[in-house]
Amino acid sequence: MITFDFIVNLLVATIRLSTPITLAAIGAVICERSGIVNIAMEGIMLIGAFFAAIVAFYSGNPWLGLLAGIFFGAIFSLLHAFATVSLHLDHVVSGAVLNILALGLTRYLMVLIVGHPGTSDPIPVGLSDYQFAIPVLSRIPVIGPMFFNQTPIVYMSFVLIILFTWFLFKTKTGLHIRSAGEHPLALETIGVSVYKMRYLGVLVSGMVGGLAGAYLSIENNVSFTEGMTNGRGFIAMAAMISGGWHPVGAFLAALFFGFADALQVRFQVFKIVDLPEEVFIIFPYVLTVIAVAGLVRKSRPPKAVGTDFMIERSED
Amino acid sequence: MNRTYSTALNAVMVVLGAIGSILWLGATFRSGETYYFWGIWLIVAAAGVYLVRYTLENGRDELLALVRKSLRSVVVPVMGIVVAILIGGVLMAITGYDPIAAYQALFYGGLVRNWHISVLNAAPLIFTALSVAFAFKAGLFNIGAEGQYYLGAMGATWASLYLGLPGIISIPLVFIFAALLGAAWNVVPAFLKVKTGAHEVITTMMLAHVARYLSPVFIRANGGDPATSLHPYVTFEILENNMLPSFSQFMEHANYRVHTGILLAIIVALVINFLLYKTRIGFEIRAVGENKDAARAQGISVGKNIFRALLIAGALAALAGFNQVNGLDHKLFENLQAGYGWNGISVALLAGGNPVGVVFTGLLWGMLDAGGQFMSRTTQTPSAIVEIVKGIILFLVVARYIYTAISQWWKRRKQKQTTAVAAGQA
Amino acid sequence: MKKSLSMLVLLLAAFALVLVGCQRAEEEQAAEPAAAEEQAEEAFSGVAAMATDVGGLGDKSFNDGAYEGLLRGEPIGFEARVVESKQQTDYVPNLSGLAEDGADIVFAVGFLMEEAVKEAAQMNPDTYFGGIDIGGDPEIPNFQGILYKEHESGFLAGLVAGHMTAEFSDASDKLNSDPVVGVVLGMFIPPVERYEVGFIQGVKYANPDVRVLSATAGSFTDQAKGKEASVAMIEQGADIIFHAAGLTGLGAIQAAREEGVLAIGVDVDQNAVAPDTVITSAVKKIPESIEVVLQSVVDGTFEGGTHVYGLAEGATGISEFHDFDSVIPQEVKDAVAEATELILSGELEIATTRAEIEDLLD
Amino acid sequence: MAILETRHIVKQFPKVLANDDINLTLQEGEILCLLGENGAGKSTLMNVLYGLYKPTSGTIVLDGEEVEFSSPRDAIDRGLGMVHQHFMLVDTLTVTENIILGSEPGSGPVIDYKTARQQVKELSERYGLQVDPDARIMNLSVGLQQRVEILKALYRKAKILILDEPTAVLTPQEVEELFAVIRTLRDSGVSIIIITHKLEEVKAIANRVYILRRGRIEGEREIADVTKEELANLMVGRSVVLTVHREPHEAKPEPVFTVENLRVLDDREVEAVDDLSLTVKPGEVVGIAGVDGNGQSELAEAIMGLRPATSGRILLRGNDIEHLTTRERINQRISHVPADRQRFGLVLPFTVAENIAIGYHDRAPNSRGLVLDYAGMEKQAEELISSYDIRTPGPLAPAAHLSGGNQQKVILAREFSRNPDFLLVNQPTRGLDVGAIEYIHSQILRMRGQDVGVMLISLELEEIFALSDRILVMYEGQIVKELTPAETDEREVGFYMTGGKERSA
Repeated sequence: MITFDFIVNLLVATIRLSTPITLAAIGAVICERSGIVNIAMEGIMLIGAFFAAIVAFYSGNPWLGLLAGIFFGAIFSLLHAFATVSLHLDHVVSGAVLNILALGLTRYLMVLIVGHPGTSDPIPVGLSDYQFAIPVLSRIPVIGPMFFNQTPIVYMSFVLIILFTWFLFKTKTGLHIRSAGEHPLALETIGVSVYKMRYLGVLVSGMVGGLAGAYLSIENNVSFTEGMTNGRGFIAMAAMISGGWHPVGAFLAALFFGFADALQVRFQVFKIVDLPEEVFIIFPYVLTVIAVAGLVRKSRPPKAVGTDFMIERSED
Repeated sequence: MNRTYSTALNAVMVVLGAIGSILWLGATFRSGETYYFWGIWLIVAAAGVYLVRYTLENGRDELLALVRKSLRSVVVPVMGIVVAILIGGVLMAITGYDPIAAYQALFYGGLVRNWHISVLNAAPLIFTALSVAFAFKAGLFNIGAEGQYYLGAMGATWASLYLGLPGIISIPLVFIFAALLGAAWNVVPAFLKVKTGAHEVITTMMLAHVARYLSPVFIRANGGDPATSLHPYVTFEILENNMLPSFSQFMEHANYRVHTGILLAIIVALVINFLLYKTRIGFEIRAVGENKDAARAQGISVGKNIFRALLIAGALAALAGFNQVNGLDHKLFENLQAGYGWNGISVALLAGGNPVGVVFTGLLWGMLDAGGQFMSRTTQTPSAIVEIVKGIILFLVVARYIYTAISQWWKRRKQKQTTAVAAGQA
Repeated sequence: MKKSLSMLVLLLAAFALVLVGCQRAEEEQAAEPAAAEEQAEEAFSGVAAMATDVGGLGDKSFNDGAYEGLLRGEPIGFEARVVESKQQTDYVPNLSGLAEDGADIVFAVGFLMEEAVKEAAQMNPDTYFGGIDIGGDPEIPNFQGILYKEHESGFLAGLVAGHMTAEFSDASDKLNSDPVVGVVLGMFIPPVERYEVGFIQGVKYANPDVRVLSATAGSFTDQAKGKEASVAMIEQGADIIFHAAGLTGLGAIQAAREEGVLAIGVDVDQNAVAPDTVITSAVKKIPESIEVVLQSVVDGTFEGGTHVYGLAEGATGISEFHDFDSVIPQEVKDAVAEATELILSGELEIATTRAEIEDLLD
Repeated sequence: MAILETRHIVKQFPKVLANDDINLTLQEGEILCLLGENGAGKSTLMNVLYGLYKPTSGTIVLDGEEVEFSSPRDAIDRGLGMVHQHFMLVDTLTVTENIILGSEPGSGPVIDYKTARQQVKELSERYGLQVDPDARIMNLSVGLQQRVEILKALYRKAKILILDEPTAVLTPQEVEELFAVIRTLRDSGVSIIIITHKLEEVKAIANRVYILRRGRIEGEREIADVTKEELANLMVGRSVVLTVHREPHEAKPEPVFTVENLRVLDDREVEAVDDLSLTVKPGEVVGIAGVDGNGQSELAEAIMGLRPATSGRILLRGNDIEHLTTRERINQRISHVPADRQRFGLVLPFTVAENIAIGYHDRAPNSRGLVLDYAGMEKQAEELISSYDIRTPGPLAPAAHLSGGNQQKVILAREFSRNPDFLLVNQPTRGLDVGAIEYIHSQILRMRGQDVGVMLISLELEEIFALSDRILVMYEGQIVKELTPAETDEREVGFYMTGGKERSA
């Protein structure tokens, strides 16, 4: 039963399932590197997924949908930035609130815009219709179908991983963002605004989170469904931590979770062992816990992550 | 003044308050009859007695100070609620619904017509919120209360199916068993937190998913009455003796569904409040929550208290499950979306982590839910609006920093002016 | 403690205030039902209401179906009202509330509401109640339980699938040579089980050698998971994917569309979702059955007990083939017709639970 | 001519008036000292100059023209550089990255690390400030970290260099090196402002000095014609005893506390305490002198059971306590005044009463059985508040609302009132003003007088000499030398602190 094709299919499925997690995770990496905890990822993804589907449906153009997803993801994340950076609200609290808000908002807007709750009408053209194989490379055995015969957002995710790594560790702004997360005052004292950097970090995570949502609603599928993110935002947090706050690490962790999920579905299909479905379904979640437990010790969070930063303060 | 007085007044207050809240919470408008206002007036009376006693003991100025203090403590929440309701109204207006009618229905439904539903909704929320709030005090975020809720529900069901002792013994045993299971469910996160530093937000969240998918398995294992079309998606009904008494058993006309779980919730809230602020354990937990380095330097074991906090939190969330099974459903459904765990987070945040505050925010949330249902039923307004209003309330209340920020900014402006003047003269 | 106690005083004050405001509302509300009653007499006009289960509207399944049924009542003088339940505690108040607010008939939708609707019916003896996917009770004359033989629909769908994947795999270029089909489930609940079991039996009835793959997504709203399940089956050579997974199933159909295989919809005719992929749908005509009930209310012929809607009542079965009408060979259509006969005549027993199907198969 | 001048600078914080009508001038190429106690408003003033705070009113004049700094950026661009008391360095980054942070070379968004490294090398050579450009800050000694800070300023072409308490964490040798550097900088045309509360340094390095008190300028003096005593009086506003008077006290012969061959690892799993042994007798103060980061904190943590020892024994009254938990050790009557009072000493949101109770919160008068006894707690707190004269609104005020000195007094009250046999005091006066220092020193000596064995860890040699009966010099996790204050001086101690070997050897 474990044929070569099976392996390849499994790996392709891994990519398919991990892409939204990867995107959300690398977004979270940038955000936390700047010092802001972002557990609002779940909500941001939901918002992104919603607007991507809506715009794609009414414009008939999935690319516009894609932009909408990114745009509204960013807008929503600005709420988080405003609450945490400007209002000095506890990061976790703000994130939790935004997740709740996103659920209510999408449901209400469904009723208003689509006319009924539940799921939006299928979009005419989905991004999956733009799948394309990169000539030569896609012929490479296993690697080819995994990385070089994919759909747009998947390709984007690959590019973004590299881009973000380069951005964080090779550019000036990247250096500033990292400093904002490690020792904000040091950054402020050489004349770079910590507020700006943190807003930037949250904003980036919002855009990528929106993209992750868009992937769910207009690339992997063709319509928005309430609560379709289904906890992926939180798995992304786990991926970020297990990945040691590094884009590449986060990507690998996300791959791992995607792999676990792909595997459990196939176990079900094969009925390899006769267990209740639920046992298979929980498999990835259990693995997540194990992974976090195993890897977290090696990974060190940015020193100042989750801490508030205020300039005007009197001594003592 | 002399102690006998004060204790006597205390007794009066407690009695009035107890009777009052029983009447109030058990009240129903379905059968026309009402204990509701009686309950409220009794509680108000109790509060009055309290204030009298307080004045006799500490004098008038102290009383005024107290009133001022408590006013300050409620002004932010109340402001937040009012503003949120206004925003929600505007939203409804611009999206073509009648806010006045909607809100009238909301409050009428939540506070009068379906008050008993508000109470039913509140009970489990209070338990899960207590769980989250308690963990907060130790600096932990028990985001996975939902999972512990499922564990508690399963444990309560299992025990209640087979434990045939007289209720007075049996119910407490079930109560404890459920609590223990919930606590056990948090052993892993606690252990990982202490040993590897794995963040509880992730571990408890993941385990919540696990628990949710375990419940159907459990239900099928204890699968119920083939006569119903539900079979086997609900367990057998639990034994009579394990059901929490409902108010109707000692109050005629009380709604037969309103059970004493809410009183249990309030008692537990008071116990938790006592535990946190009046006992050594609470002291250590709060110390760890506020500054674990200092706590450690004074010989308070951080790991031990993380365990305590997470396990107690797990037990509290599990009690919500106990409350639903033994109080309301008397069996465990394959519940597609209980959500008490998630909503408990909002309730806890809204109460600022104060166990007693949780009782009120829990009732508020339950009221909004029940009222929201009534609203959408009678005015055909989508109940999602209630979710949004809730979200805004939460944001405005937890972001009380908004108000402090504003006031600080205001002060600074004033000071600038004054000092500028001063400098000008100099 | 002090703080919170005085907080209590203030909160109560607030409550009390609101109440005063509500008293007036109370009377208004009270007046309403009476009015409705009177109107109920002459040239029929009444209120038909429903309460969804926690799934809520937009499930593209029984909740939506029931609502459509209510709307069909408008021509015969019914005003449709709907309330979406948020949690189990809402069921009873919503149902009896709708009754008290003057509904002539109230539908409870979804098996989770069984107990609630029976309670509500007993509390409001002069209002009619209907329960979708809920068994009736002879004790309660004003309550009609409405069950569907989803397994029949599933069976016929399975029959088509079984034949197509095996004998007629060359009828469409979207079919492959290996005799494998798949079924994606949302969560494992009663109607879903009946669909699955019926489908499996249908497939085996058509051709015992066909393998039926099955997987559960664990959610009715996670399209990505539905898609993945269906892809995994397609990888195993499945060329027809049936789903009983509500919104999750949309993902399954999407997967079939992308991978160039065929799919079978559920509950309602889902051909519109992907006309080039959905050959037919195992339907459950909730709207029609609700229409029947509403009519009986108008005629005053409403009766309690359990009403099981199946092929005989034209409430179950498979939808038309749309563009695939030409693709599906006559033999298959005949087989369907024949099986239908056998089912109607009772000669063909269809399993309703996994336990039964296992016995049946070996 | 005056390169920098402030006119009527006023800085008002929500709570305090930190600067009140400050007028000062800085001449080109001079070394100016700003002398004042902690909280006198020195740092605030400098942060105003540096554009970190906006002045409530008043103006800054640079090269004869009025300037307004909206952010440090402007200040930097106008040639101001600042070395903060708490270094503004990102530990996880390299020296190079820290130096170029905010003014990175390279066109476009990308950093040109090659050039950066080159520039850093040149710079450090030009000013004789040797430091490895690729080292990570977390692996550098404090002295080197300070060099990086200075290089940071020079890299930005600072014409005016502000140093905030630059010597606080340095050994005498390092101080002299620093002064040498400062002089060379001055000679190369940089004007320098040094903020300090140490009179010797003012005498040693400054050309001119301003004295600040309670946010106002108390006076300006040419170094040539001012005495230490005068400066002290100006600074504190009253005449001060510069060294606490310490009457001789005979220590008991039998040691109360002993450490034998102790080995402890630090967070990086490196051996921080290396086969260390020492004894403390009842009624003596043993001073542990050493440069920060030579294992003092690890030693302290090991003694308190906050960090496991890999080997060795810790004896209290002759019996081994190494295996005991922190709580058990506290119950054995060890008291500990931690170095970082806000992080390890207090739970800031807790009330003074609670902070005094913590640690002994499990016994009378703080609790009865499992239940806390707030009445008892407050009663005890009130007594200690008066006997240690802690300035607080009352026992129920949050510790966070107290000044640094009073916070430290709360800790002393807590630890000293538990009449310990052994007392571990770690940098008890860090960042406190003269008044508080005097008081705390006298309290420590009072404990000594009560035959308590006191172990004093301090980075301030003044303090070591003021209090110790014996001085143990700690270097790289070992006691490299034992000295008696009477027979040695700061120079010798400093020599061993920096790894110097016995001349005879």
